[in-house]
Amino acid sequence: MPLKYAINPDICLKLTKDKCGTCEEVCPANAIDYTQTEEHITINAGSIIYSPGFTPFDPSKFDNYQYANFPNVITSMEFERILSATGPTMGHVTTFPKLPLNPKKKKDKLLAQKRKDPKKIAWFQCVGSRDINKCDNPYCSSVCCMYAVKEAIIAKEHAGGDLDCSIFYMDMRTPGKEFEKYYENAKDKHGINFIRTKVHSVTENPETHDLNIRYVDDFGQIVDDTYDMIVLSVGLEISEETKALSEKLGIDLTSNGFCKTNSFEPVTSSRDGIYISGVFNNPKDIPDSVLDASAAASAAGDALSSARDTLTKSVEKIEEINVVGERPRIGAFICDCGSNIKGVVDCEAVTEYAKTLPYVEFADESMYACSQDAQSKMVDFIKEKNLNRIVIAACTPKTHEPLFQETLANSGLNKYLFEMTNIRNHNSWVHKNNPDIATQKAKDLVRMAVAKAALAEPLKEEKINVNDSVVVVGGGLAGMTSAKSLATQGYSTHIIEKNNQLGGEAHKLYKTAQGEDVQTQLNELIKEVENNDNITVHCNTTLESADGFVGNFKSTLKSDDKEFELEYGIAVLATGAKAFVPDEYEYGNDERIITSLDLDKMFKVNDTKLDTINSAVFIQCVGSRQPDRPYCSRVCCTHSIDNAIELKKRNPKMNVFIIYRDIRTYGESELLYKEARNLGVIFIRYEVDKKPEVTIKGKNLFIKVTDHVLNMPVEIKTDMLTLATAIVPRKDEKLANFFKVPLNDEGFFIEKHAKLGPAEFATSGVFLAGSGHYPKPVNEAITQGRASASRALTLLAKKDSLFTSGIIANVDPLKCSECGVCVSICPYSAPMFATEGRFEGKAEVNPVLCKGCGLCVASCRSGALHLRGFDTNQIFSQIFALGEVV
Amino acid sequence: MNKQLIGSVVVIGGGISGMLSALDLANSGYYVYLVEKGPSIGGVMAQLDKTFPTNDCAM
Amino acid sequence: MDTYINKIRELSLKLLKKKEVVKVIGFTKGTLPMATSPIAISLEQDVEKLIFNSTCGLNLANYIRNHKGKIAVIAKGCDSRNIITHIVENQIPREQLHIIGVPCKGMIDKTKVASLFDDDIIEFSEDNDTLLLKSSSKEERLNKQDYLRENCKLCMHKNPVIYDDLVGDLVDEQTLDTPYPDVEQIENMDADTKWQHFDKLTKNCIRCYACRNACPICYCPTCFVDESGPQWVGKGQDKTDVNTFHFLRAFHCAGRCTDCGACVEACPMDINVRDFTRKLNKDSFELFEWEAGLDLTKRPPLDAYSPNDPNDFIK
Amino acid sequence: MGNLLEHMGIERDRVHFSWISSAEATKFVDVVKEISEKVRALGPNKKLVKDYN
Repeated sequence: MPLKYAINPDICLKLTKDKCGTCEEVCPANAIDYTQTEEHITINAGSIIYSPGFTPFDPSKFDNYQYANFPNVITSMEFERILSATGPTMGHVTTFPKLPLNPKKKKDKLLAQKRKDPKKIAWFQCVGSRDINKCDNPYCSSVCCMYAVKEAIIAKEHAGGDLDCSIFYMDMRTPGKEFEKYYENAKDKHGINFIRTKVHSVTENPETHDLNIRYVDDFGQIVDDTYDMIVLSVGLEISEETKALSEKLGIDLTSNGFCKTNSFEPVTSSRDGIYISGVFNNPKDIPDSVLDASAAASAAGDALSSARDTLTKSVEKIEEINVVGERPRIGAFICDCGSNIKGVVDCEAVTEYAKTLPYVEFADESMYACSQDAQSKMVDFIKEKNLNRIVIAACTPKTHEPLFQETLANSGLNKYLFEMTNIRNHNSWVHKNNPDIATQKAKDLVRMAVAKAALAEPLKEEKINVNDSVVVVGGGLAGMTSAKSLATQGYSTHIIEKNNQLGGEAHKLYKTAQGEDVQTQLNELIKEVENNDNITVHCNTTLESADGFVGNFKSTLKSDDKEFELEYGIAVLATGAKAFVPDEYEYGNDERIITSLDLDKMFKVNDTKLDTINSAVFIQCVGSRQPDRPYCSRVCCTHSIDNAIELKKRNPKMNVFIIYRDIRTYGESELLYKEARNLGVIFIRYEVDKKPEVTIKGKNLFIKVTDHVLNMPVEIKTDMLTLATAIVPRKDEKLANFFKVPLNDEGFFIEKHAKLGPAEFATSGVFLAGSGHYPKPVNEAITQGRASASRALTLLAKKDSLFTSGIIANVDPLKCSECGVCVSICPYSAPMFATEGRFEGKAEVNPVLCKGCGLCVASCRSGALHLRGFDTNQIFSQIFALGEVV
Repeated sequence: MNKQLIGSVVVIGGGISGMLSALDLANSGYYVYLVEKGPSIGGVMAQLDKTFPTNDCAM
Repeated sequence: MDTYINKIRELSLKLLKKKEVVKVIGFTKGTLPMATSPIAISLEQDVEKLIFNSTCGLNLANYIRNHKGKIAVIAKGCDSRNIITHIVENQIPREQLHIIGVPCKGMIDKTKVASLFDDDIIEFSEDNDTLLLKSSSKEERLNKQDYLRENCKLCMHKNPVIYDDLVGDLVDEQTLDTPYPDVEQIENMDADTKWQHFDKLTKNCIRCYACRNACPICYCPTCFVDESGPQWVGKGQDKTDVNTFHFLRAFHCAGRCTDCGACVEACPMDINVRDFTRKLNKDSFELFEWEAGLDLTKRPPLDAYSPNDPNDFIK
Repeated sequence: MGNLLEHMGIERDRVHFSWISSAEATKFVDVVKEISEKVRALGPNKKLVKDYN
C-alpha cells in the first residue's frame, strides 16, 4: 500500500478559503499542486471487474448498544486500529480510545484523565448482521466471529495476563480452514470466555464510564456484569453508492445488495462482460476475496483470450557491462527520505564519511533516492564515474530493493552488484531521540554495506524453460473449471481422473444452496470440457510418478494397466475430498439411518419412500468438530437446512428436526436458516460431550437429546435420520510427495499462504483447487478452480521471461566431500549428486529448485557450499567491518 | 457480431480483491485500468492489524 | 587372539585367491612393541602380515575410501559403526565392501601401561586377559581389564553391527546404567571450573591434527582449519584458536562419532579429546535417541529435519 | 551448540535461539532486551575471546 498523503478538499483551507498553503511550502519534493481538479477520462476496455468492497456497518442508530453515546463502546474496526502498532494508541489497549492522546478540549481532557488499562472487555457479535429487527441485514457477515476471536486473543497478548475477554454470540461461526482450532485455542489456551446470549441492554456509570451489561444466561437467569469496554463486531454492508453504481452498470443484486450470481459461474454478473469479486459477491474473508480476485481475472480473461497481449507493453533491455576482475569502484548513495532520516541522522556527515571508505569512488546524498529524478541522476553518476558496485543507505529493501535494482539494470550493471542498508527503519526511526548515536550507527551500517558490496559479484539468473501444457489432477468441479479456463486461454490441458467419468463428488448432489439443479449444469460443464479441443481427458487413469520442477514436469500415468508418459509445465491438484462414513448413531444398522448424500440421491430419483415419511431428523457435525477430526466441514449446516426445507416443501405437515451445535449458515445462506425456521423446522442444540442417542426399538427409531431451551431430555420418534457427515480429505501422501507439497494434520493440502496464496503451493508451478484444500460448496470449488487457472496463467504468460533468482546456493566441487548432508537437509530437493562430467558424484545445486534459504550452506561441514550474494566472505567482511572502530 | 475484442480490463475498486485481480490480469497479458475512489489502494485490509488464523500482519 | 589372527588370515587368503576383493585392509605389527598400524594387503603371500591384538586401537573405517574395486576390511564394533556412517554418508557403497567382523574384547590404554615403566618396553604379548610386558629392567604381568581404554570400558557395541564374515563367536555386550559418567562429571561443574578443565585439557595441543587424521569421519577434502577464505579459525597455538578448533571439530562429529577412541589413540600429547565429542554423543542419545552407526537407513539427526525434533531450546 | 558451549564453560545465557517472524516486532524487541539484560548480568565474556595484546 503506498503510504501517500492526500488533501481532503472539503476541509483544506487553501482550497476552500485560499488561506494557509503551508503544505506546499514545506513539501521538499514539490508534490503539492492545488490546481489539480477532477478530470473525466473515457476508457475503452474489453471487460470490467467490479470489486467495490463493503462498508462496515454503522451502529450509531442502535440505541441499545449506545455506541453514539458512550465513549467506551467502540466498533471492531476502531478496535483493529487500537491494536495496530501504527494506530492512534500505538497498539496500547486503553479505555477512551477515541480521544486524542493529548486532547485539547477541556471536556475531553477530563475524560482522558479517567483513562485506564481495561480489565474486562466484551465483544458483541452480529451487530448489523443476522438482524431484521434493528436493521435490514438478514445475512451473516461471515467474518465477525473469527475477527472477534482474533481481537480478543491479541488484546490479551498486548495487555498481559490479567485482561478478561468475553465474546457474546448466537452461533460461533468458524467454518474456515484452521479456524475451528483457532477458536478452540482461544477457549482453552487463551482463556477467552464465550457466552451464548443476546445482550439485552447496556448502561453506563456516569462517573467512571464503566459499562453495565444485562443479559439472560443459558439457565434463564438474568445476569448483570460490568465491563470497561465494549467492542461491537460490526457486519459488512454494501454501500448505497455501490448499489447505485450497480444499477447504472445494469447488474442484478440480491435483496441485500450483494451481486446475484450463478453457483457455476460465481464471479460473473448478470451483465455480459462485467465480473465481480470480493465482498460484493457475498460476505467473505480475505482468502475467499483473494480467490474471487483471481477467479474474476480468469473469467474476464477467458472472454478476451483472443485479444491477449495486444495492449501490453514490454520494457527494453539494456546490455549488461562485464565487471568481472575489475577493482571495485563503489558508489554510495545516502537518502534523506525527506526528513524521515535527515531529521535525525546527519546525512551530510554520513556521505562525507562514506567517501573515505575503501573502494568508494563516489558518494552522494539525495532527498528522495527513490524519486524518479534521483533515479535518473543515479544512472548518470554510474555511467559518468564508471561505478561497478552500488551501496544505497535508505529505507527497507523489502519495498525498494527491486526499484534500485532496476536502476542498476538501466545503467548496464548486473542487479546483484548492489547492497542496501536500512538507515531509516533500523536507525532514524528507533533512535530518534539520540541523533548523535544514530549518525554513528548510520556510518557503521554504511561501512558494513560497503565492505560487503566490495565483494559482490554479478550473478546469473537462469532462464526457466516452460513447457506450456498443464496437467490437472482430478476431474471434479474444481479441476474441470480450472482446465476449461486454461484451455480457453490457449493452453493444452490434460485432466487426469481416476474414475470412469468426469464430475467427481458433484454427481451425488441434488441442489446448490442457491437452489440450482446440480446435475443439469454439471453435465453441461462436462460436455463443454469434453468438447474443448485443448483439453485431453484421461479417465480411469492414475498418476504413478512426478519428477521435475516448474515448467518441466514429467509423469508416468497408468490407465487400464497401460503406462504412458506425459511432459508438462504446470500442475493443478484438484483431487477433492470424500464423505466420511459414520461410525456412530447406529449407522448401518437400519436403512432409515442415512447420510446427507443418500438423501440427495433420494431427491434426485424422486424416491417414493419420501412420501411415506412423517418425521425426519438431521444430526449435524457427525465426524466434524471433535477431538479426532477437529475441523468444521463447512457445508453441512447449509446442506441439511436446504434438505429440511425441501422435505417441508414436499410435505408441510412433516415434523423436521435439526440437531446441531452451532448453525453455520454463513453469508446469505443465513436466509435459508430463516426460511427453515419460518417453515417450522425445529432446531435443537447439543453439546459435543452430550451427543444425541439413537435407539432402534423394534420397528421404531428414537433419538434422545437434551433440549437446550427446556434443559430437559426429549425423545423424538422418527421415520428417517440423516447424518450430516464430515468431509474428509483423501490424504494423498503419495501425490503430496510427487509434487513436494505439504499436507496438514488432517490431510488437507497446505496452500502457499493462508491469506494471499490460497490457490497455489509454495512449490512453484503447482496450484491447488477444490475440497482437497478444505471442504467447500459448489460455488466456492468453482471459484477456486478458476483462481488456480488464473494463477497458473500468470506463470504461463511469462514463460519467456521466467528466471530463477540469482541468490542461490552453489557448490565448489573441489571441496565437496560427497557426504550428502545438503541432499538430505534441503526442503526443496535442490542439491543432488552430479551424474556425469568431471565432477561426477559431487553435489550440485539445481538453480530452478533452489530458494536461496542457505540451509545447505550452513550444514556443509566441508565448506563446499556457498550462497551467492551472501557468501561467507561477504558476511565475514561485514562482521569485521562492524568491529572496526571509526 | 464481428466486433474487435479489446485486450484491456477495467477493475473498479482497489481493495485486496481488486488489486489482486488487476495483478493477475496484468501478469497474464491484459492491460488493466485500476480505478479507486479513495486516495490510495489497499481497502479495508490495510486498516486491519493482524489476520486470523495465522496472526500475520495485514499490511 | 591367535584364533582371531588365523581366521583373519584364512578369510583374507580365500577372498584374495578367489579375486573377490582386490585388497584387504587390516592391522599389521608396528615398528615398536605395543604398536600396530593399518595395512592394505593385495598379494596372497602378504596375508601373513595381518595380525590382531589388544593394541589395534585405530579405526580402519578411516582407510576404506577412494579405492578401486571391492575391498575387504577388518572391523571391530566401532569400525563397523563407522563403516555404516560411511555408507550412509555416501563415501563407499555397501557392495564395494566385504566386512570381516571381529567381536572386540577391548583395546588397551598404551599410555597407562607405559607409565608403569621408567624405560622403554621392549616386548609385548598377551594371553587372553593377561598382558605380558618386558623392558630392559623389569617384567610385568597385567590383568587386561585393568588397563582397558576409557572408551572401551564404556563400550556397548563390541560386536560388529554389520559384517559378511565373523572371526569368532560374538561376545557379550554390557549394559550401563550411566553410559556417560565422564560427561556428567563435567556437566556438574560450574561454568568457570568447566572452562578451566578444558583450558587445561588443550594446553598441550600442538595443532598437529593427528586426532583429525585418525578420525574416520573427518574426511573433508579441505578441513575448515585449513581454509583461508574465509579463515574460520586462526592457525597458531593461541588458546582461543586451539579451543575453537576442538569445539568445531567436535561439532562436525555430532551424531556421527562412535567414540572409537582413535583420536585419543593418535594424540601424541595424550589429550583426551573425547571430552568434547562425548558431550554431543550424550546429547544425540538423549535428544534424538540416536547412537551413530547402527542403522543403514537413517542419516544422523543433525542431517535431517523431523517435525518431532526437540525444539525447546528455541525461546 | 548451546549445550556444547555450556559444556565448555560458556554461560548458557550468552547463546540464544528464538523464532521471530517478520510480523513480530514486539517479540523481537522483548527478546533482544531480555538477552541484553542477561548478558549484562554475566559481564564481559573472557572465554574463547582472542587477546591481541
